[in-house]
Amino acid sequence: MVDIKITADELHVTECLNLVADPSCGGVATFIGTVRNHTKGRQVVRLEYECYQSMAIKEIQKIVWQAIDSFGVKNVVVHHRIGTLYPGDAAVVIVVSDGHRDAVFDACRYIIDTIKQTVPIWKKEVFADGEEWVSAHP
Amino acid sequence: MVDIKITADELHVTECLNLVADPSCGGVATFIGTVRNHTKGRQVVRLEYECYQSMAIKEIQKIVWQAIDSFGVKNVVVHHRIGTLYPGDAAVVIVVSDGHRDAVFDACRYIIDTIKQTVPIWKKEVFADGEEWVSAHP
Amino acid sequence: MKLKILAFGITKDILGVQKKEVEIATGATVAALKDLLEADFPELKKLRSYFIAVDSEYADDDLILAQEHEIAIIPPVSGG
Amino acid sequence: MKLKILAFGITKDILGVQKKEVEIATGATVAALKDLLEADFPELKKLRSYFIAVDSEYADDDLILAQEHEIAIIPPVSGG
Repeated sequence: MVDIKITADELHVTECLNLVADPSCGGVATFIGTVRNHTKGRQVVRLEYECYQSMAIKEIQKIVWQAIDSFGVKNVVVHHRIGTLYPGDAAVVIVVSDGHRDAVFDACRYIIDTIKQTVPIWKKEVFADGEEWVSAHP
Repeated sequence: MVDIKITADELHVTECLNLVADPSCGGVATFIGTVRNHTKGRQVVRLEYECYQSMAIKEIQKIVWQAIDSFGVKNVVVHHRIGTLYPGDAAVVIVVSDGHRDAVFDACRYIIDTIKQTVPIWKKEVFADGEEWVSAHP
Repeated sequence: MKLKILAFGITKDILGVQKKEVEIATGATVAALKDLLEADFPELKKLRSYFIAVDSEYADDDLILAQEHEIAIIPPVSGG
Repeated sequence: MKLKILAFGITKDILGVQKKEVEIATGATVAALKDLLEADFPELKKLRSYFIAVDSEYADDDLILAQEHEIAIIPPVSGG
């Protein structure tokens, strides 16, 4: 089972866990990326996430299928939020379930690491005294 | 923040996530071990978990502090269920949060791997036609 | 030919718009488009990197562009 | 001296009880206790392994036991 979603709505971890629930799978690994209240010592007021939707969905699909190919995992959910997020909000929820513990960890980690490298989603950090597109400049 | 619990009650992942919620931490890794409906081709009716409570709590504490020492993570929750569990039930929930993605994955994986090696908790698989203490014999 | 270009993230700020039409020689490659964009918007050269996507796929520099393509400028991503 | 022994998991089935009193020479080590238990319950030798815990800690074979210790037989664990 694969479920991929990019949404402006709040993410629900229990919804994601219910999607992968599978009594043939003994292990579930999850990664949740949340908005931090500071970055390099500066207070974060909010993040603005922007996305090239058609390409982002395609890229996430590629990553998920690579993870399934490489690690043989059975169920994968990737939900990514866009729009305005505040400290503590979940920006991404990844859930992988399978019978093999090592595989779910490896797949979950591969997916988040690769999402951060290739998926066309951008975040702008808004501080009390300015704003900055993350990673844009060297 | 460290929260360790061994309980006969149902485990709640959202409760565990709320415990580690920390706006200074951008990454949360979770492992949930659930009861499988089959093992080596045999249908599992239920599992009976037994525990040497005083020692199990001590051993989990050691593991969690080793993980915090080794990987520098900030918040860790380990909830383990005992008693009678049925396929699909969560037997263990581990949640680790920190600012560093690699660290939360490494710590979460270390904790579940080591729990399975050293913590005095035992499970008996009950099949339609018999029962067996897991890992007892070579 | 006229190419329709989408810009995201910081490149939307650099171009000043999210959609832009660019006039370029028929048969131009991705590399030629980048040269043209960098001439008009030198701020692009200050980025850590950027890519061109064609029809929602990362494109190599030697890909030949056509008017019907959906072309996008992809600055360094920062999802998750 | 008399030692109070707790048994868990499959060792509870092998001993037939969860708590057992064992009579052993004063100053006996963990190794001596294991020999005694294996003589009475040869099924212990068929296990993948087992350990003795003293006061809720894994104990080495040369630890000297005392009457006030809480002693437990720890068969292969299978938590998680």
